[in-house]
Amino acid sequence: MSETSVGGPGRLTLSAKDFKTDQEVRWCPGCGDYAILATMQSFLPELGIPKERIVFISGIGCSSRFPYYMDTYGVHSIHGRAPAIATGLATTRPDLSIWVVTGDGDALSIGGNHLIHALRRNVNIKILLFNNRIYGLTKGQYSPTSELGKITKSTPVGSADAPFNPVSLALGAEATFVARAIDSDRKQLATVLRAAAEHQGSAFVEIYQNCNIFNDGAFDILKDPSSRDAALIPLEHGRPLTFGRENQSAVVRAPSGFGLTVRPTSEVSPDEIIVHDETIADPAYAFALSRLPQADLSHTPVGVFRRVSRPTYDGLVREQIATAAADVTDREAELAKLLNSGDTWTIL
Amino acid sequence: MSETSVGGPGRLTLSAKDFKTDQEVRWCPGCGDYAILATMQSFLPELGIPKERIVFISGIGCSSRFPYYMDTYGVHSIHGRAPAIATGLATTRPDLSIWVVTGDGDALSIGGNHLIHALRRNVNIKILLFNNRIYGLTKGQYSPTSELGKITKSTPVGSADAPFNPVSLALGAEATFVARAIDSDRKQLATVLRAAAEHQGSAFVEIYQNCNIFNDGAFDILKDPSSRDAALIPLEHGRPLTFGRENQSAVVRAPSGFGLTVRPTSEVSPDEIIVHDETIADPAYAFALSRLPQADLSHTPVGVFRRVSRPTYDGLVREQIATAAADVTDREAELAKLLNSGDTWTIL
Amino acid sequence: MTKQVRQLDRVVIRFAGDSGDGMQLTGDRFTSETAQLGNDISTLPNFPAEIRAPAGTLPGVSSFQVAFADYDILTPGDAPNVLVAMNPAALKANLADLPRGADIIVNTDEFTKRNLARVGYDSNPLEDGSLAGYSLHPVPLTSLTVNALAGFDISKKEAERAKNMFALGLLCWLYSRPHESTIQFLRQKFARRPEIAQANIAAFQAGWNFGETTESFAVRYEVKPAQMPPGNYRNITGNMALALGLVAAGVRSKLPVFLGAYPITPASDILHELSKHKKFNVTTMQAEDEIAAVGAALGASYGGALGVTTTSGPGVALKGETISLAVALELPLVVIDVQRAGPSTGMPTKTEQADLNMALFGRHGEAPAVVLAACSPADCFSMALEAARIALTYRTPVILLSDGYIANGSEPWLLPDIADLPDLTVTFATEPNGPDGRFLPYLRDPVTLARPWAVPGTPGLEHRIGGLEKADKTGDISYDPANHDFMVRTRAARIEAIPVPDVTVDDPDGTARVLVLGWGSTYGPIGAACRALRQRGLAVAQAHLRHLNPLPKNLGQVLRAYDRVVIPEMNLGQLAHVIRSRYLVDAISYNQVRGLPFTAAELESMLEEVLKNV
Amino acid sequence: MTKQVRQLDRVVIRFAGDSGDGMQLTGDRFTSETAQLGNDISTLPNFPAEIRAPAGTLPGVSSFQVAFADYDILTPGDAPNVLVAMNPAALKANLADLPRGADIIVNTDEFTKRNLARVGYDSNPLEDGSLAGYSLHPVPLTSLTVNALAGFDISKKEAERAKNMFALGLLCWLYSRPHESTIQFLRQKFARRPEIAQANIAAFQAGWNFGETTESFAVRYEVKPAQMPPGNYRNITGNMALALGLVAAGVRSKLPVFLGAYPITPASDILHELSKHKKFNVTTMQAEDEIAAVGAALGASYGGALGVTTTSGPGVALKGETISLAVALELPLVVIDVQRAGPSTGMPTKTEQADLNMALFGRHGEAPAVVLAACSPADCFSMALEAARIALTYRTPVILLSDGYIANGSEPWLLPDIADLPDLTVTFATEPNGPDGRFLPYLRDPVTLARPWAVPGTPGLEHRIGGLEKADKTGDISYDPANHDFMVRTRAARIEAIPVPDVTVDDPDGTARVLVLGWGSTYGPIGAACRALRQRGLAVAQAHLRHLNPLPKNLGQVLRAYDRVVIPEMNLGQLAHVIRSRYLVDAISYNQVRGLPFTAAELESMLEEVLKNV
Ligand SMILES: Cc1ncc(C[n+]2csc(CCOP(=O)(O)OP(=O)(O)O)c2C)c(N)n1
Ligand SMILES: Cc1ncc(C[n+]2csc(CCOP(=O)(O)OP(=O)(O)O)c2C)c(N)n1
Ligand code: SF4
Ligand code: SF4
Ligand SMILES: [Mg+2]
Ligand SMILES: [Mg+2]
Repeated sequence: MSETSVGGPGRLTLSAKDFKTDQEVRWCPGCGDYAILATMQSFLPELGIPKERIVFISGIGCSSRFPYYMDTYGVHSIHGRAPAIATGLATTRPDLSIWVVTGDGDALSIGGNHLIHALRRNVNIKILLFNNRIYGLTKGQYSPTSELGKITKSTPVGSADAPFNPVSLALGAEATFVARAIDSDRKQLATVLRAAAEHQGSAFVEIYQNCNIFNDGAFDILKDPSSRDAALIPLEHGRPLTFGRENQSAVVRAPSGFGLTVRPTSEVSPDEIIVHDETIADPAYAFALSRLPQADLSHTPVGVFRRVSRPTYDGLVREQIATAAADVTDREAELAKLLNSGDTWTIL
Repeated sequence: MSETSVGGPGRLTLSAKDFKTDQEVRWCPGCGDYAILATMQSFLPELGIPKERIVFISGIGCSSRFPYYMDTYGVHSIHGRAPAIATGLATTRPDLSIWVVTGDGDALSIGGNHLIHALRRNVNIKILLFNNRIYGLTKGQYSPTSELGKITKSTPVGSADAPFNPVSLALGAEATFVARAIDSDRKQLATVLRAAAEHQGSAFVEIYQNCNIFNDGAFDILKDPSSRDAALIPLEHGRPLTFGRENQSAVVRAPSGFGLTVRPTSEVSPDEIIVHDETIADPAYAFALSRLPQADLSHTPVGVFRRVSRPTYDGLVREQIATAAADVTDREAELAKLLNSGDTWTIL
Repeated sequence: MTKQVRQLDRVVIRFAGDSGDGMQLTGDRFTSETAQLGNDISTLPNFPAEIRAPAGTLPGVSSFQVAFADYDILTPGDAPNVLVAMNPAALKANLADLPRGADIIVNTDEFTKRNLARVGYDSNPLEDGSLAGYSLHPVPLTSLTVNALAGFDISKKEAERAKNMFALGLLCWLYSRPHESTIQFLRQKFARRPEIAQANIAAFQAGWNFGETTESFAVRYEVKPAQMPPGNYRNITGNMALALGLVAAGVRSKLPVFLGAYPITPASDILHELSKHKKFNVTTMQAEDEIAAVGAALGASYGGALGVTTTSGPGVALKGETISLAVALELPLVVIDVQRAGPSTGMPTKTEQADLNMALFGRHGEAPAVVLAACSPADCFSMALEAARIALTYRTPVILLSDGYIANGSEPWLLPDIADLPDLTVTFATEPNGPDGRFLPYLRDPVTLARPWAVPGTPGLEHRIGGLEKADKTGDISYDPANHDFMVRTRAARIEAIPVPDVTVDDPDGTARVLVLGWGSTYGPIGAACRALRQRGLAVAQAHLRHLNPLPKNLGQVLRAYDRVVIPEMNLGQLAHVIRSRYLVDAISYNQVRGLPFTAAELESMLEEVLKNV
Repeated sequence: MTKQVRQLDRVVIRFAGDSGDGMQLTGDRFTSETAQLGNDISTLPNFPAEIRAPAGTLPGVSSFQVAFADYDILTPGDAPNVLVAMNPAALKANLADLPRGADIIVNTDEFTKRNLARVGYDSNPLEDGSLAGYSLHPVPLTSLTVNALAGFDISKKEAERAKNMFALGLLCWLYSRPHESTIQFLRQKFARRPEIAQANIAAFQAGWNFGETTESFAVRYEVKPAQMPPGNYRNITGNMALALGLVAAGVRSKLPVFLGAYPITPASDILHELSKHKKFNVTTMQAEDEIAAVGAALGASYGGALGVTTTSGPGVALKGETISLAVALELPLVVIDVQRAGPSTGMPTKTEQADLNMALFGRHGEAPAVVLAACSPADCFSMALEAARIALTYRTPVILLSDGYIANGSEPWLLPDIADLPDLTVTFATEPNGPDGRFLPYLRDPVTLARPWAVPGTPGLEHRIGGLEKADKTGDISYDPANHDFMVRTRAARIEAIPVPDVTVDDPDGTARVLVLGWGSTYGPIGAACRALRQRGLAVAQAHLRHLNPLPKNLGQVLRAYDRVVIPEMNLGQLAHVIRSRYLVDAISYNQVRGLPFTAAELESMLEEVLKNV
């Protein structure tokens, strides 16, 4: 591995190619996962982190095959448990850049508990949830993000449970970094990945991902040139929340006084328009934003919802250890002292 | 069981005594669980539901001994799984009134996943989370609601993970009914239980409960006559959010424009004061409310945060079954038809 | 008809192609036609691993094997007589299984340089002589199909897709299968796109006509109907049979059925199938995970439903704690484990029998559960009913083992008369059973040793149960040492005492000195191997277990009647371990753990060795 | 000293009182004093069930038993010679365990009508003659204490609370124990409330003086120091020893230790203890559940730490799927199961050995793990090191079984020299090991059959691992049937091949015809029973297993050398099952599942029966 630096000390000349493995990529042709993989591979070099210090940990699902295709360290673990495994690794290994790749079933169904706890702990891991609103790998059952009434193999007359809103759930779980991106918009995805990588603590990124086999077109409204501009609300820190081809729509407070809503820009006064601020300490704003999308996904914000700073679990734990270990020079001697502590006696 | 009706047809003359069992109550003397038990026993008769149609299902923990003391049907199940068990029961038995009793460890630690899924599904169960911010039964480890830095048996130099805010988490999980009560305020607790019982769907009630052995006084600020008025924000539907002995404090929008904050009533104009509305469809308001409490629990809203109507999982599922079964008269004949469907052939 | 017709007693055909080539459908249709004809059948699909691989690759190959015969057969056959290979990958992936002399029908259109290179063929096997030992039939299936459909108003891609129907038509001609039902099937399947239906039918007929006219096929075959018990039949897979068995259990018990499940290969199809049968008061819940699935099922059982959960190995591993609760609560619960290759994620699409240990022993504490195993696709129906019967009668969790082989494999199933199915009616407790009108939730039925099933809603029987140790009879929490010992032994004894049918031995002339003991899906291959040996004049006895806990009471006696006991298993000897311990019989454990069923041939030669040495 | 002093070789004292009476502390202090004196000791606390019961009730009784002797002893004793009963509940709960003639010291102040009625005494047992067979010492402990503390500036309640120290003083006098360290201990414990410290010391001394002066105690006893190997000792519980053993494993391997745990009785104390030792680079994480706990531990192991998880039965049931992943990943992982009575929640504070089956077999697929068991409190230290050694050397999950009995019981522990502890240094992979500079994550060490441990951060060794079946050497995903068979067998063989020490047999004169085989915490009672038999001239051999998978290579030979093998277990025969299967030895399984350790006496009489019949 070349350690020659470019553009400054500590920078490596890695390229997307360096992150490709010799394994044949085995997603269905046309799967949105390809785009995410390509974006990741071309984005990673800019972090300047050597390959050996990057780890991808996944659960089980189509999305969770991701680590096999990244020439870094990687674990394709078991269904739903990647955040827990990553937490153990992150706590003991601060020198690593740790990415969890998971699916809507993996993260929100079987793995829901580990996800919310990782977020509340603010463990220094980046969690990428590939949300295709379906179980891909097991061939098409509905998932906790599938819309109510969804007809799938396991719900022939429609599902009966309302979906999670992953962004709302993450915010309710005290997440410090929450973002959303779309598989096909590589530039915006890279921007979000960059912000996630820079964040100290858990970064939660929901990535809308097309499963062209079992849930094709789930996000077409956000991709189709004819609809996307009216549907997507791009979030940019410090910029007023207007959107549409001619910025003809604006996000303003809801008439009830609570939450947010969309109004024609022409009908509101400029100072009514919300100016996006990722850094507000109170998650109430980000939460309100998360409720904007309609059932058909129109008015879907993409970008970083929230990015605030809070001590990380692993950081605090390591600090405790460092403090305690500070004046231990000879661990064996210290161990002898420990074993000999308490009431001891001697037999001669 | 007497079926004599009082006060109207279908009402039963049951009293608190009818709900007591012959089991000796085995909580530590002084435990907040006693008050909750007493309130429940005296509140239940007013529902007019015969004892045999009431079921308490709990996990494991001090709080989870609750069912043993209620002369109804009851299951003291395993750690964290009560919402799942209750979901199976509720889905098949619409005639029952099903209450889940759980603790902060049971519901939010090991049982976190089942909790959030029950809430999103809006299963018709009432979930009472006895939050003492500690693991009582296992003798004093910190819980997911313990404050950061908490010193306990398992965290001798302080815990390193930020707690959940159970109300925020429930709202993030799409809960339709969310409330908070305090063990010692029997009247307010009964009010909340009443509203929960009346709610169609999952009702989530966080009950602050004193563990006088391992976390004594955790909620004293909300109970002590000298501090409680300034700390508690009673929620009443349709009433402005002022509080304090002389209503000297008021809840208003935060200056940032997002979230809520507390200001002296005298310094704000009356129409700035938020009027509590449990029924707002957008959970953003209830979420903002949930963020009011400070680390020391001052500015803690108690009462019903949110109460909105949404189809229940079990209701929809039963509807699907009823529709499908509507014209089945002879199930055996129907079964014969089913077995004989598809490509069949006959050997003579 | 100008072609010669030859009679055969058995044929094994394997259709192989890319995942997108419709091989499963082709195989299914051929099976259906064959079934109509009265042959005995056995099928085995073989899916690619869990992700759709890129077209034309080895991991993307999907195949379907069907054996049919004029006698009753036990397996889909070890080695195909005919391979239909839709592309080079299909040829390469399957060639090793073919005996010399087998027929190979290949789609020459797909044997392009690029496709050959893709799977590592340096030269074209159709031309380099490497297939000299086989009877090769090169057919340009794609172009013939496209040509045949020239007049249709469909796209080229759509025309190409019909090539599997061309192949089916050819095979139907070759083996003299009827084709009415396929035509009808295609009409139905494409009801909303009649032009596609017509095209497929045309392709099918073109394939048939091609057989009739081409020189490539000189002979045509016939397989006479088998002698099978009279009645109505359908072809059925194990997963389908499990689902129907559970529906039947609901009907025969008059209880609602509640399935709590979390999708997992190869069990998901049971969930899919059951979700279609709501009219039978069958509720299916796709839970958030396996723990919730079994928890919800247990909750439903508590409420008076037949609670069921279906899963595979990793799921059972997660359900152990809740099954242990069910043992303590003594409530009915059916847990179906469609085993797949482990450990961990293993090979999800491949079969194995390595969860027996977990089913028997995989819980903390002394937590005995009933363990059953189905032995063939159709047997899954009976065993689902049997699992429900035991769970309901004895109020206990029952773990029913199936595996990937019988889950997806199929065989003809003699449709039962509903009235002949076991009556599973249960009696809920309605009255206090104790002194002073008290209700004692752990007062046992003297015969079944089951405790009363008092469901919520029953006035006067309010009671509390839980996972803490319970006092005998009252069910109150008890830490009394003697009570615990008593309860532990009682829970074990009540399972051990459940009457299960004696195991029967197939030892035709009673002269065998070697007994082959099996369980689960090895039934077919073991049976076929024993038959083959007997046909060669070698005596061997076969016994097969469907009840693994408790074991049949006569089993010890059966085992001791033979000089040698051989136990073939698709694991490292899990049943053998139990048998050795229990009966101190020095059983030989024969194991292959390849994710594939045993072949009859390998068992035959293994047994032959054993026979030599007794 | 005017009183007579009598020499004893062994004494068993049980302190019993209400949960709030400080019996554990009293017992601990007495034990400490006794240890200082050089007696061999064995202790056994007995806590109330999981919730603090109301004062004065039977379920609220807490007791602490200590045996001490002038020879090496193996158990805390079957039956106390002395019972200290602080209230009627304590008397009632413990009386049945006392042999006739035992001394009973009761706190008469608590024998009020109300208290007697509360536990169902119709009349006062101190007066109704029902204790005639015992040597009763009625002492108004509370009032004597309050009187003695009259001059102190403390509340009455605080004065009453010191009654346990009065009792301790009395017992220390009675058995001639030194008391300096208790005084020092009290000073330290109440450093921030010196008046309380003084009061407790005064109460202690008042108790001592009471013994010296009262007529109630005519005799004083002495127990001479035991002949124990020279060295430094401390008294240690099993849980403490496990924690220290894990710390030592970290030091001796120079690796960080990562404990992922979720609290559960009786394992929580390991978490509590380890959380104090951060200075040794020990990280403890209280995870959200058991699955996360083992997952995090495995993640830490992947990163190059010694990953450990501690739990009890219900927790292991939940961890099975992840342990199965660890089997596939071939990474070090130590899983400690402090067993408690099951099934389900069972009796959390009571001991049992019923998780052996789950440890051996409780995973899906063929998922072999190493299984060890500690046999006494102090042995827990060595076994924690042994578990770490095997896990680190062979890169495998190791399940170490302890139980509630040894977890909370204590015995003197000869403190080891750090340098004598095993060297656990590991070598991480740093270089490619394959052709062309490739790294092959599943290329095994020819000796250990372990794969390389290449931790993230190592340049050039980037690789991916997972739970899907892996190709030999490369670790790539493989669905190849032969590879799967090979890998399944290799995983089994590599565990089976781990060298473990031969089992040693204690058969003093080599004439025994009966062997008692045990594992885990039954070591003490079995050993005591064997000794007792030998003292009566009966020959019996004892062997004890600390390695349960793989089993010692000489075990078969050992077993076959005896006419009869008896296996006592606190379960329904789980080890016996394995032994019978593996060696076809008709071992007798002797079982009691009462949540309590065996008594030596019951084993002695059981063995005597067996000896009669060989
Ligand atoms: C314990 C366990 N349960 C179930 C499964 C089966 N399973 C594998 S992936 C999956 C869900 C996949 O959905 P998702 O997480 O959305 O990923 P996708 O395939 O859509 O990318 C399921 C149910 C499993 N492997 N392990
Ligand atoms: C599977 C499992 N893990 C752990 C435990 C041990 N345990 C019992 S209750 C409990 C937590 C209790 O805390 P909480 O839910 O807050 O209830 P509380 O006792 O405070 O009312 C734990 C860890 C268990 N019984 N089962
Ligand atoms: S099934 Fe869907 S998610 Fe999975 S690889 Fe195929 S297209 Fe992608
Ligand atoms: S430990 Fe705490 S929560 Fe548990 S019973 Fe005692 S006071 Fe109540
Ligand atoms: Mg998905
Ligand atoms: Mg709690």
